[in-house]
Amino acid sequence: MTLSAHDTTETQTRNQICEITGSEVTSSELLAVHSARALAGRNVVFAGHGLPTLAVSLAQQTVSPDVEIVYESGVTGAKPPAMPRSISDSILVPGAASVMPMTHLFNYILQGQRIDVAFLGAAQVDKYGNLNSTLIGEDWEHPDSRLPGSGGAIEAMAGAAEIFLVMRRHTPRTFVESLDFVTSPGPKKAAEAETGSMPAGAGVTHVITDLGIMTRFDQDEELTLTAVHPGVDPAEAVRQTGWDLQVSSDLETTQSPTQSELTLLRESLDPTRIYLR
Amino acid sequence: MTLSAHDTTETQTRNQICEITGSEVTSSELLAVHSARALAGRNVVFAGHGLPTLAVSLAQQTVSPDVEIVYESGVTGAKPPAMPRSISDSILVPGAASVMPMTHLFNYILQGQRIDVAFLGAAQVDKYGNLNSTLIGEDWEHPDSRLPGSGGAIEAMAGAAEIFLVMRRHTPRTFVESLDFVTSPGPKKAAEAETGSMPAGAGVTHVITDLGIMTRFDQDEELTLTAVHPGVDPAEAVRQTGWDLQVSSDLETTQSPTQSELTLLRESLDPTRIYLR
Amino acid sequence: MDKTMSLPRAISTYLRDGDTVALEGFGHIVPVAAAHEIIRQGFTDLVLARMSCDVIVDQLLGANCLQGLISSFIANSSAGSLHELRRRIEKSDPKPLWFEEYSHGGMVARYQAGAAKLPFQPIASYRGSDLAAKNPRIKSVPDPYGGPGIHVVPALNPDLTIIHAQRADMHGNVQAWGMLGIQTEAAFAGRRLIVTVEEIVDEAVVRADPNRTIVPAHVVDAVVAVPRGSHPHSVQGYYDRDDEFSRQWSVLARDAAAVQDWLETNIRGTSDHDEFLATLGSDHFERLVIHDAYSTPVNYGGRA
Amino acid sequence: MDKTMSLPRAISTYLRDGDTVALEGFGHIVPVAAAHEIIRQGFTDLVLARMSCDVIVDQLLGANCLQGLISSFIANSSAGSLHELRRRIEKSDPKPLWFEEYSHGGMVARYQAGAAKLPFQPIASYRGSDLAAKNPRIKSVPDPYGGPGIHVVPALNPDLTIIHAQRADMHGNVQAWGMLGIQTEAAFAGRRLIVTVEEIVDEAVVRADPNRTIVPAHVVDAVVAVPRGSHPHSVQGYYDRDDEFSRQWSVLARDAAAVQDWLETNIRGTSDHDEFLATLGSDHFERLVIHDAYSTPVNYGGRA
Repeated sequence: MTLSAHDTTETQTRNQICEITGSEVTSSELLAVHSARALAGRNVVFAGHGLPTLAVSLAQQTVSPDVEIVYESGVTGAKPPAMPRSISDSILVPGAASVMPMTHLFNYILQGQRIDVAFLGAAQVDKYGNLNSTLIGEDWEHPDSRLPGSGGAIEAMAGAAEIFLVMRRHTPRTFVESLDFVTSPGPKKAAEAETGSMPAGAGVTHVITDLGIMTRFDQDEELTLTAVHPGVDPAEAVRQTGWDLQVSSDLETTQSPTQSELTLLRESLDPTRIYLR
Repeated sequence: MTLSAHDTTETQTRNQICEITGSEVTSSELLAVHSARALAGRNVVFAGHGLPTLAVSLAQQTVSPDVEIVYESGVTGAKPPAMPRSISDSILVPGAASVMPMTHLFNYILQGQRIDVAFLGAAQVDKYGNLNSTLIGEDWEHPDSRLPGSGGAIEAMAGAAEIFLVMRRHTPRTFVESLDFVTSPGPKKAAEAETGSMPAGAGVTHVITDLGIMTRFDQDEELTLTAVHPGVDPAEAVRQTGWDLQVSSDLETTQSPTQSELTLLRESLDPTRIYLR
Repeated sequence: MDKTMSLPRAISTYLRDGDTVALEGFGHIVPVAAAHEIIRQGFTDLVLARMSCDVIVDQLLGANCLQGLISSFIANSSAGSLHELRRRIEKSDPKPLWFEEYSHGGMVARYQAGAAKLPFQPIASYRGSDLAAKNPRIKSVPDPYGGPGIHVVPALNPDLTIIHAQRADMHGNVQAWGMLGIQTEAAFAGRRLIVTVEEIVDEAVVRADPNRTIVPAHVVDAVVAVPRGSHPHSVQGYYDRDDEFSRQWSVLARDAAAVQDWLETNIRGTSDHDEFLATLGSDHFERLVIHDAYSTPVNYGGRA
Repeated sequence: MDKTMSLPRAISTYLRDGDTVALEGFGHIVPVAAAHEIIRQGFTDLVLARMSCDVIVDQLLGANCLQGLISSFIANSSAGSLHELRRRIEKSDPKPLWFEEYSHGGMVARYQAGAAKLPFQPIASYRGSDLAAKNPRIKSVPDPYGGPGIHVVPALNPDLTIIHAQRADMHGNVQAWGMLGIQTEAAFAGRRLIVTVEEIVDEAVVRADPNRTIVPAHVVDAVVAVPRGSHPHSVQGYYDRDDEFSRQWSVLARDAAAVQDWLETNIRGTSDHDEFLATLGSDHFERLVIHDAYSTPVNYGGRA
């Protein structure tokens, strides 16, 4: 499951003006800007439509001009005239650099370890960055709520060098001590299993939420709160996290979106505000 | 190794007028005509350039109008304006029905069991239709004569429903009791091995030579001489075979190429006599 | 060989109750009209293989065509949930659904093994996933080259595969462009294969660009002309996707009775795809019109 | 990112003595000029991976560039034998050659596993073949779905892959048509990748037909314009194959000293590919001229 699918089906209710920044910046804009900044130095990005697409487009024009976007539908280097409505929107095709069959995308690009950063979303994440996008509930056969499932999320997690997780809504229901179902395991969880190939990358390294940013870098490291957005009390982030969230001793406050970033987003990248709700 | 490669590198010396038919029909024409006739009822044929291509083209215009030719280079349904000089001759491409990448050709067409008949050649064949196209000599590391090797012959043997073997020169050196190297094993030889997938098809069912035709149909059946060309003494075929060749009690004499077949070959299919030497 | 036939005849000839049927197409060139014809003909007990679900999965479920589903993504793309499907899984309402679940990578590998007639295909991504724990058909083999054991998924060989494409000739040489999904592998993996197309074209059109062929003729059993056969999904160069239709479905299907009404009126109440399209309104495709963007020709020239 | 560079610089930057280097192209779009540049720069102890051998294998052997060969067909296509290669294998003359042999299907499977970063790929065809007996790297795994064990071949991940194509943009989006061989898989399997092309084109040309791209930019390290870089092999739409050259090679290379003379004069004695082409004679390509046969455009149009 790419970010967008979960995003639009599960959490699209929280698209109000983001009050926590004390500005007119929306939550979507905030997440897009911080996702884009985190792409500095990364060149090949696997992304869903919506926020990740916006973030990559913004990065192209700011921190990472050579970044190449890859969609699950097999499209690389898309330059669509308007925002795509999904990863399989045929608007991605005209003017793209390549359209690969799905065998190439899954075998040679994802499993082939060609992705620097994959954006994912999830219904639940735990402290090691393991992700659940399959179901909510105790009974796997009859879950309380059946979610879309993996799509290519398992392959993105296993094959990409890093995963960026974008969560519109930082709550204890989504940041949980224990997942109801481990759809996409990070390397620590994978290492505990008895068989199978180890993931190629580091798993989730960045989580970008409406409250701040968490990071982790080593297999056994927990997600740590390393920054909060302006005006956010770190204690609020801790309270909204279902595990005992570690807070960095060097906790920073994120830099608000610059006027230049906002202008790019609003006037150039998503002028009809399809995603910048 | 497809027929043509072996054919042109090893046996091109015997292209004289074929005296055994007592006519002006060349050996190549004789082999092409009998190969074509054997294609009746077969629709998807894997062939090398040269004689197999001629045979398939002739079959299209006579016994098997819907036959589709598939080349190792990934080309299907080729309609070249002139005879191709090899299976990778780019003259095969303009006007072809499809050009597949090699993964599709080997995985989905050959291993995928989509071929009704594959034409092969070989330096040696034994009584069960096992083929050697790798080397002549006792010492695998330093053979007396190193041949081209498998190419796709192993996959054609394992995946096609039937193999037609075309041998320009029926001699005890090529029809041997024991192969120096089993490149492409038929199903009997494969069944004796301890591991691996069993071949999908029947192995060699027809051998078409300058003396006559051998056939076999069941896994444990030996190649049996079922027909000789007009004027050929069956004892000569037995003498030219390195094993104790079984002769069918219903031994037939092949019908000479008809004027209509010869006209098609000479005037329509290979007017410049590239292969009809 | 002329393999063209009508959609009703193709479906009745090549599908049987209880078959495993693959309908593939990843949000583009999807055999929607064929799914509707399956509903019209009242097939039952089918197992549907479909990587990325959409409205036709809800519709086939609502019409009681399916006993099982093999899939890796069961939402309605970005348009919301598939509520008929969720009712079946969450509440066994109106009855349980056999559901075999993979990731997209796992489905790709299954079709690939099926097309290649291999018993299984290795896959690197399942270590530590509950998906592997939940699905007993995901197994592992040792690595004889000294690495850790590796997961494998079994070949998927549908009894019938149906795909949709832009065009084919009457022999069954199929050409498609834009997003190609897993269609080539699903086609080769199928024991039987129906291809629906926007247009049947002269074979000279196909042969002018042979690299564009995604499935060669000998793999195809039936070729069916079904213009707009992918709606509400797009066909590159022909028409746009109909997101409003897909979104409305996710609203409508919250109500099981509404699904039955919709099927009765729009599918069972129509005799073919043209009548179905007429229910959308005569000007429906006007807002799905696309602009033209032709490829530049390449030179296939060789020795004359 | 501009990845264009000269052929000498690309080879010297991305190749090291002792590397395993894949040069792929199945009688069409073969990186011949790149092989010649490897000879000019005097690399040694390379292991060459090449499914279907041809004159460049004899030339690289004669120039003492190779310690080993991984291949599945070692004749000179339909033009005869490769005598330099046969001397090495049959008589260890002038010294032994390490030769790892597969079938074409096995090489395809090896590149596929390499591209997909799998440890191995199953293959159905080796049961009972002496090829499996001779090559200890062909192994088997059990079938956890109850069938017989199945052979596997190990991933092939060349240190450097070089392919040739009709065109690319400066970023490295590579487009090719006609016979495509195993180039895409060899490209993805390589740890480094050089692409030589007939033409470097504006990216708008590539983007007007994105399904034609066989390798996306991010996989490519260097893009090199080398017109006529595939001679004596053909390039669809550009020039025909030169069978006379290939046949003459099979005659010439019967004499080991003649091979040395040829290399000295035609490769080491020329500073680049243009000078090599000049040795063929100024009118050489006139008889390799092809006719034009342009594909008909397809419509990539979508929502504007």
